[in-house]
Amino acid sequence: MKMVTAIIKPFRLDDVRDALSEIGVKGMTVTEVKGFGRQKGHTELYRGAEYVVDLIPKVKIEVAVSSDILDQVVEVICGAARTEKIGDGKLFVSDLEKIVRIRTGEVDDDAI
Amino acid sequence: MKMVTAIIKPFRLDDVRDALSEIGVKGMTVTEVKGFGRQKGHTELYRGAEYVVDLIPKVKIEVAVSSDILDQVVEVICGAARTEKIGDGKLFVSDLEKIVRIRTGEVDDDAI
Amino acid sequence: MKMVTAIIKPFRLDDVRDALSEIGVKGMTVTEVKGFGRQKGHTELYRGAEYVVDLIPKVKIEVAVSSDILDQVVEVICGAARTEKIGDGKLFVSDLEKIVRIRTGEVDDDAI
Amino acid sequence: MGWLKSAAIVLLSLTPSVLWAEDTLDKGDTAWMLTSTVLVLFMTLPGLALFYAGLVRGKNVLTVLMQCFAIACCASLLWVAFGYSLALTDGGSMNKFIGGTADFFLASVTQDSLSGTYPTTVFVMFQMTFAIITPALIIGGFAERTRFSSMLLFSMLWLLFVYVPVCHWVWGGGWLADMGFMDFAGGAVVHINAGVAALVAAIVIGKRRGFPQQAMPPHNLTMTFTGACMLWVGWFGFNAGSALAADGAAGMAMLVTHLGAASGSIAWALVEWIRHGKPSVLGIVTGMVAGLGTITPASGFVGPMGAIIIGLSAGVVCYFATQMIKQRFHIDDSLDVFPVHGVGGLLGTLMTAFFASASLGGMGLAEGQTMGGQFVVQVIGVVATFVYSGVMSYVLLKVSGIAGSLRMDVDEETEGLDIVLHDERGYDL
Amino acid sequence: MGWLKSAAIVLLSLTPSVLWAEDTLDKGDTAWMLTSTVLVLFMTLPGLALFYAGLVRGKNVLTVLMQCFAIACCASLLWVAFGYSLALTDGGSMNKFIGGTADFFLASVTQDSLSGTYPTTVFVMFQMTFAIITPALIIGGFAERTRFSSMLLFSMLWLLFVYVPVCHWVWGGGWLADMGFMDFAGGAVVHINAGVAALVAAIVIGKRRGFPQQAMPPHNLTMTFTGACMLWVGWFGFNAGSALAADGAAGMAMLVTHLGAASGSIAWALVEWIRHGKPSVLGIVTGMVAGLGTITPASGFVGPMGAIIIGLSAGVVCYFATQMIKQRFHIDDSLDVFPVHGVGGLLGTLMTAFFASASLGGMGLAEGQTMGGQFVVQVIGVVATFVYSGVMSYVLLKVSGIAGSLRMDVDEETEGLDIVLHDERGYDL
Amino acid sequence: MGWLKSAAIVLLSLTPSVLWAEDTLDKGDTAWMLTSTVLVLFMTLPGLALFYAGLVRGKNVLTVLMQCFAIACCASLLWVAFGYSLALTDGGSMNKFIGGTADFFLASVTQDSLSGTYPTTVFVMFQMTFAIITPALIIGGFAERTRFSSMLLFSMLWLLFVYVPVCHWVWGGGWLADMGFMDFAGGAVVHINAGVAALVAAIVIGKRRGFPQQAMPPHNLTMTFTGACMLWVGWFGFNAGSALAADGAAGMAMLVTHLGAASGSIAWALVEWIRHGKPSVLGIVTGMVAGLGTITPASGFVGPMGAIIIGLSAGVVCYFATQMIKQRFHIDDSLDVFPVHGVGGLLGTLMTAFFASASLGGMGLAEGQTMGGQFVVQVIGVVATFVYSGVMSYVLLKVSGIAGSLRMDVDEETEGLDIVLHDERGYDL
Ligand SMILES: Nc1ncnc2c1ncn2[C@@H]1O[C@H](COP(=O)(O)OP(=O)(O)O)[C@@H](O)[C@H]1O
Ligand SMILES: Nc1ncnc2c1ncn2[C@@H]1O[C@H](COP(=O)(O)OP(=O)(O)O)[C@@H](O)[C@H]1O
Ligand SMILES: Nc1ncnc2c1ncn2[C@@H]1O[C@H](COP(=O)(O)OP(=O)(O)O)[C@@H](O)[C@H]1O
Repeated sequence: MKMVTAIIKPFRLDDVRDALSEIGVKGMTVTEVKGFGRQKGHTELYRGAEYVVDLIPKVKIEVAVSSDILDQVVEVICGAARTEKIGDGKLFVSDLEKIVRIRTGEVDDDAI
Repeated sequence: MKMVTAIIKPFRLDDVRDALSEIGVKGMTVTEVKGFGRQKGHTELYRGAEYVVDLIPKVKIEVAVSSDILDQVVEVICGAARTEKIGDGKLFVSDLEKIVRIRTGEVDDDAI
Repeated sequence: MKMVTAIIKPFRLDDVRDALSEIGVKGMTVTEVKGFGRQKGHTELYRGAEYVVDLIPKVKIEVAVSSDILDQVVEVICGAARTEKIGDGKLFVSDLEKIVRIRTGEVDDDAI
Repeated sequence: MGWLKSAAIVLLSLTPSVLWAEDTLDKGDTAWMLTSTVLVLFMTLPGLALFYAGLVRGKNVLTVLMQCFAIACCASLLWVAFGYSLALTDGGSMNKFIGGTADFFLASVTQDSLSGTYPTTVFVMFQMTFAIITPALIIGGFAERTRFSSMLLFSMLWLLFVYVPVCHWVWGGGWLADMGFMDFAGGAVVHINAGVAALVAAIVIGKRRGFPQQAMPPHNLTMTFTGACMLWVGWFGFNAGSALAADGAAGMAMLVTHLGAASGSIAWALVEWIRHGKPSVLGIVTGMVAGLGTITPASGFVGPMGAIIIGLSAGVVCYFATQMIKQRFHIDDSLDVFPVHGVGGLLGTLMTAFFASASLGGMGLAEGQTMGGQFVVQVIGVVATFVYSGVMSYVLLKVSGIAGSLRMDVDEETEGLDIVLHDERGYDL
Repeated sequence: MGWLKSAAIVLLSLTPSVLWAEDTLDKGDTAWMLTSTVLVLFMTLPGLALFYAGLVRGKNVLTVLMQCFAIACCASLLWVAFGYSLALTDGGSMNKFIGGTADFFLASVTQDSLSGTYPTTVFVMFQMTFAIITPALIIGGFAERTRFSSMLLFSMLWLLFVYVPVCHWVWGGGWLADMGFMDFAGGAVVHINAGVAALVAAIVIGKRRGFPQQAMPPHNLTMTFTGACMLWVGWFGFNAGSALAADGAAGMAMLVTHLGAASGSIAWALVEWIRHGKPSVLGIVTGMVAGLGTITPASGFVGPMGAIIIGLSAGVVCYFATQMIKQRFHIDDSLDVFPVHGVGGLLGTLMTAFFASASLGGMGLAEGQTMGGQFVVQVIGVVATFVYSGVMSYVLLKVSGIAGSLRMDVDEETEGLDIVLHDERGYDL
Repeated sequence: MGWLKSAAIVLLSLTPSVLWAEDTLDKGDTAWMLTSTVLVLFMTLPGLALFYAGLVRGKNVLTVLMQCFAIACCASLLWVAFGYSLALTDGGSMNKFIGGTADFFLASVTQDSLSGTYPTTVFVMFQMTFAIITPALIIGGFAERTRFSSMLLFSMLWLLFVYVPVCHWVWGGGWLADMGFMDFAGGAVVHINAGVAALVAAIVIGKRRGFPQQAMPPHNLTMTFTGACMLWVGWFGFNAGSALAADGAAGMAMLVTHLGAASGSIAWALVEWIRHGKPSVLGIVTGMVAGLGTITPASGFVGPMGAIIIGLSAGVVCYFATQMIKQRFHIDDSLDVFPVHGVGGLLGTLMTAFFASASLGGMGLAEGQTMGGQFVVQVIGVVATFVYSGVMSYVLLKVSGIAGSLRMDVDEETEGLDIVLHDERGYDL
């Protein structure tokens, strides 16, 4: 089982969720984060005091998947999140050793 | 060393924390997240404009543990978080290669 | 490739970011979290109702790095985040199997 | 509601043709009464609503706003339909207990009707704002756990069967007015009345899930602060408006009201500072409300030094009352309505007997009355209001609970009432 | 703006030396008009600004506040420079259509000038607050997507070329005043006028990206609630101030205004309760605004029972109008300005013909006028305002769009206008 | 505080029996003065408190609210005890410098005492609201780093030893009044006075940790906006109330106050637009406050066109003053009290010399006085206020720091003062 973690532009969240639903992935966890990278932030100005904001609002989605659909999931997320402008974000894949559904105690692939 | 990540219902946080304290786990990191899954969200209605909210407030807890108490920790978290209603959440276990306590520079099991 | 995750004191974020920039690490993702550990929280009091807050505001930074600069990154983060007072936080290293830059589809080290 | 004056008005209204013959409109008085009406409405909407709403958890903020607003709307119609007539017009042979029915739906009120020196429409409106805020005060007792529909039913029954009669007894020429009971702007009619009802409701409806082990910190103290300040400025309409004229009595009422608020604030903050080591924002504004509630019955009768003493007492006494209700009796009067308004109103009503005396800098007791004598009258008025409000509130709560439970389910309470009751969320920042 | 009175004032002002000879300052009236001016300004700043700003998404909150504020400032100067003179002074041979130019820059207004029983400076200020709120109301139609500079240009053109003439027709002795058109405090001049302009602007500027599929929930309903309550209390200045005196007419206007608000709220909430199973905070406060907008033209003419009927109608009719604009016509009038203010103003202006009649509890129609006759006059006034505002708003939008696009780019809209237009963020909690 | 009038009142009060013989209560004036008092209190609570609190970081929001509130309470008692008597009653042989002690604790004030045409209680209250807002303005200079207890001590000492004497010099018949110094509603007494004290305090207490490298953006501009609007509407009480009557002078004061605010806003926003490419919400509301501070001393003396010129100057001058203090001098006057209030008050006080002249549309200088002559008087008044406030503030800060440090520790500053000083948090959304 793998954990797919993607940092995306917030307004793409709905598209990504819909795309994942279409391929049958029905669960995910979403976190509001701030990203720092190549994408330029903006400047704020308060009574002449300038303030460069380079932490840009992003959304992190975490999807636990069974290994066999990993590639499809990665592809779908990237497709739905891509705007082709700087700051589209990153996707990370890491290994999961165990998954438990807390309600039932089911584990691993059954728990997804 | 393992990282145990659990997505739980927010109002169970105190119970989980207390349960972990009891078995001697005294550290964790908590994040407010939103979850999407089987559990139904709610509908909001503003002057007739309907808005289905299916991102449900959840809390993510991350606990780094040494491998030997992993099973106990998983059990305790699941026990304390379980309400047996849909949406109780998931628990993930992944491997940690290194842990550092920033203050002292201690590493791995000493750093937990 | 590795994922370096550090929980630090919020007011050290700028220092850490600057230190990372200096060694050429230009990307990271930041999340506001709350930490529970050895560090004491504070008490709040509302019309005589006392309320002990032991979830302390922390910042989580996540930096994906190629394995060769891992040690340097760990060192730099710890150095910049350290105040030598309780609550400086923890740093975790875990393995990443894949990284994708969503905009271009580049993968792994190219995607960082 | 200038005790003597309004009693006089009611008496006079029995034989209008003769006694009101020389009544004329005074535009200065009218201007001030119009303004005071605006100020007292402002106290409830948005003042009290914000004061209360900031104190609950974020998931219930809208419920509180909704309760205040819906009560204001329904109470307005009920007041025009029945309340005004029953509270403030002559009840004939029943006048000791209740007013008349002749002015149901304001039947005899025209644009030209006068009540003393200003239009009767303004009198109706000014008094309406008191009929709005009193039931709105009560909701603090059962916040965060009560069903909207049952709450609204209870509030309207309470307005009609508790507020209206007590208002008549004191300001409508009823038996307490006859006895010379002194309650300038509502220590008994408004504050004791609402405070006792809130206490009874808190007990009947029961504690919030998790009380008192689990912390339920205010979700937005800046909102509470804003509401508190609005209460302060609006209260000038409440008390100085109750002089029913733009004159020296109004001026003195404004001054003592202000001093009551300032002293109450300082006293509460000082007690906190001494007992806990730090004064708090919530503490100081609560002290202000206590000071204001306490000076209210006295505001047309006492002088500046009396006001300061009353205010300081309010801050200290209401502070300890709050601790006691919560920590000794474990009653979940969520927003401390009883210890602040009920106890404050009681304290102020009793202290009025002394500080109204010219010998203590007041405007003077009725001719021939002594402090002791007046104190007895004040005790009677307080006890009557306590008992009547307590018993009737209990009965009306039971009645309101018949159709549907007053109390939300545990799961609904956990989810938060804004979503459950109104399909809305307060914030989406 | 007491229809008969202000018509009278204008007529009289033609021959001041003779007819005003006995004019004297009444300090009670002056006190109330000063207060009313404060209240109406309070309606816009911060009332309307907060009401609107809470309804947009957090990334656009400052844009809304900025629009209201900048309009208030610019409109004030424009009013003093040209607006007042063109709207409310005698236009000589053109008087049917527009006022005169003699009072540009208040040329003849001194500290001692009187308008009836209070200073002309106060008349200028009181009327200015109406000239401020009317263009500010319009911005709700095109919120969250409009360029600041073009918006401001449009607003000022609109003030001069739409508000000022319509104001003159109705309150400045123009052709509608001559016909006996009844609009006490601005059903046509303010609410229909602004509502129609907002509708046209919403259509011309186009929908927000994502409307109507994507949800755009209010970011802060507590802010909207606060603003709504400020509108309510401020509206007493708007309507009761329009009596231009502290007298029985003001008292009755205050009473009916209040009842209109309360009834509108209850009606809207009830419709929601029946149709959706739950009443909502946004619903009840929207009903209040609808009730207030609807009672406005009638507020000096009808009695309490008429006000309740008008308010209840407002709640129901405006509710369904809101649904229709959004769901049937898919027009993105973002904050529902047309269905609430436009439709409300229309409804109230028409209902005035009936409920002003003494037979229905009103203050009476002009001598010799029948309900039917008055209804025809009201229809003419409504249609004239509709057509004039509609056509002119369209033209002025096109003119304002010439220099730069009225509409923000898609990317700017996505990022949020606060950052893009003002380099600021509303919250950094 | 109508310069001529209040000087007259003070003079007259020396021989009340004779000269006040024909004084009678005017209810219209009384109504307006009661209302004005409410408005000026509203400026501080919640107006100024919210305006300031929105500008600090979220972890310090309650500290600011607490400071404003606690100052208001303590200043009220201090005013009644000593301040009023020392500032506004006759000081006998010392009258050039300070008032008398006979009215300590309002010893001679009764319900029937009159000050001109309205009750003395109202005069005491109205003036008290000025004594509240002036020290509250100062806290903006040292926000986010100052210990509560020392701050409160300083504020009260400052009230007694700086505000009260300066108030006496200008409005209490002191030496500046004798010279014919013109300060209608507090350009020197309130704004210069507070501005200079804030500057001195900012320097003495030192910069916030991280200033100016680290950004400290406002945590809630919607709160600041709300407070700003409340200041605007409340300021009508401040300035038009200072006419001490509901008459043409009040009307003109209201008009010019409004135009000052609107012009100041537009000017500041335009400068930003030109220099930075974008106007901002914080900019436009700051311009408004600058415009209001600047028109204040002039508000009873100038005409509408003078007010516009004064307002526009205020926006431009205060903008550049703000830049200079921050960027050139690196002084951490956290909320820009000196450049906005100090510089604005200075500018307005000086400009009054010219625009008060009838030749420039003003109400006229004193008989026989020239613009040049008046300008010299104004300069003297300004310099005196500057020097006195500067020196005394420095001394009092040192005195206040003796008991405990004025300044918080670095760690406390980092954690946030709300938790450290008050055991509370502003938000828990
Ligand atoms: N090395 C990294 N580790 C973790 N997150 C990163 C890293 N680099 C970038 N990110 C995240 O990805 C987001 C987008 O990166 P950026 O460099 O701006 O553009 P792009 O994804 O188009 O290359 C950043 O805002 C940040 O949240
Ligand atoms: N595949 C997944 N990856 C990551 N998080 C998930 C996944 N599926 C569910 N979750 C998280 O678990 C929460 C609960 O899941 P849900 O399906 O609603 O109920 P249950 O846990 O009872 O099966 C979700 O709200 C989401 O936060
Ligand atoms: N076992 C753990 N798993 C995850 N996070 C932890 C763990 N222990 C501590 N933390 C995080 O590190 C932070 C600091 O830990 P703490 O024990 O207070 O001090 P120190 O880092 O100095 O030992 C905590 O607030 C928490 O966020």
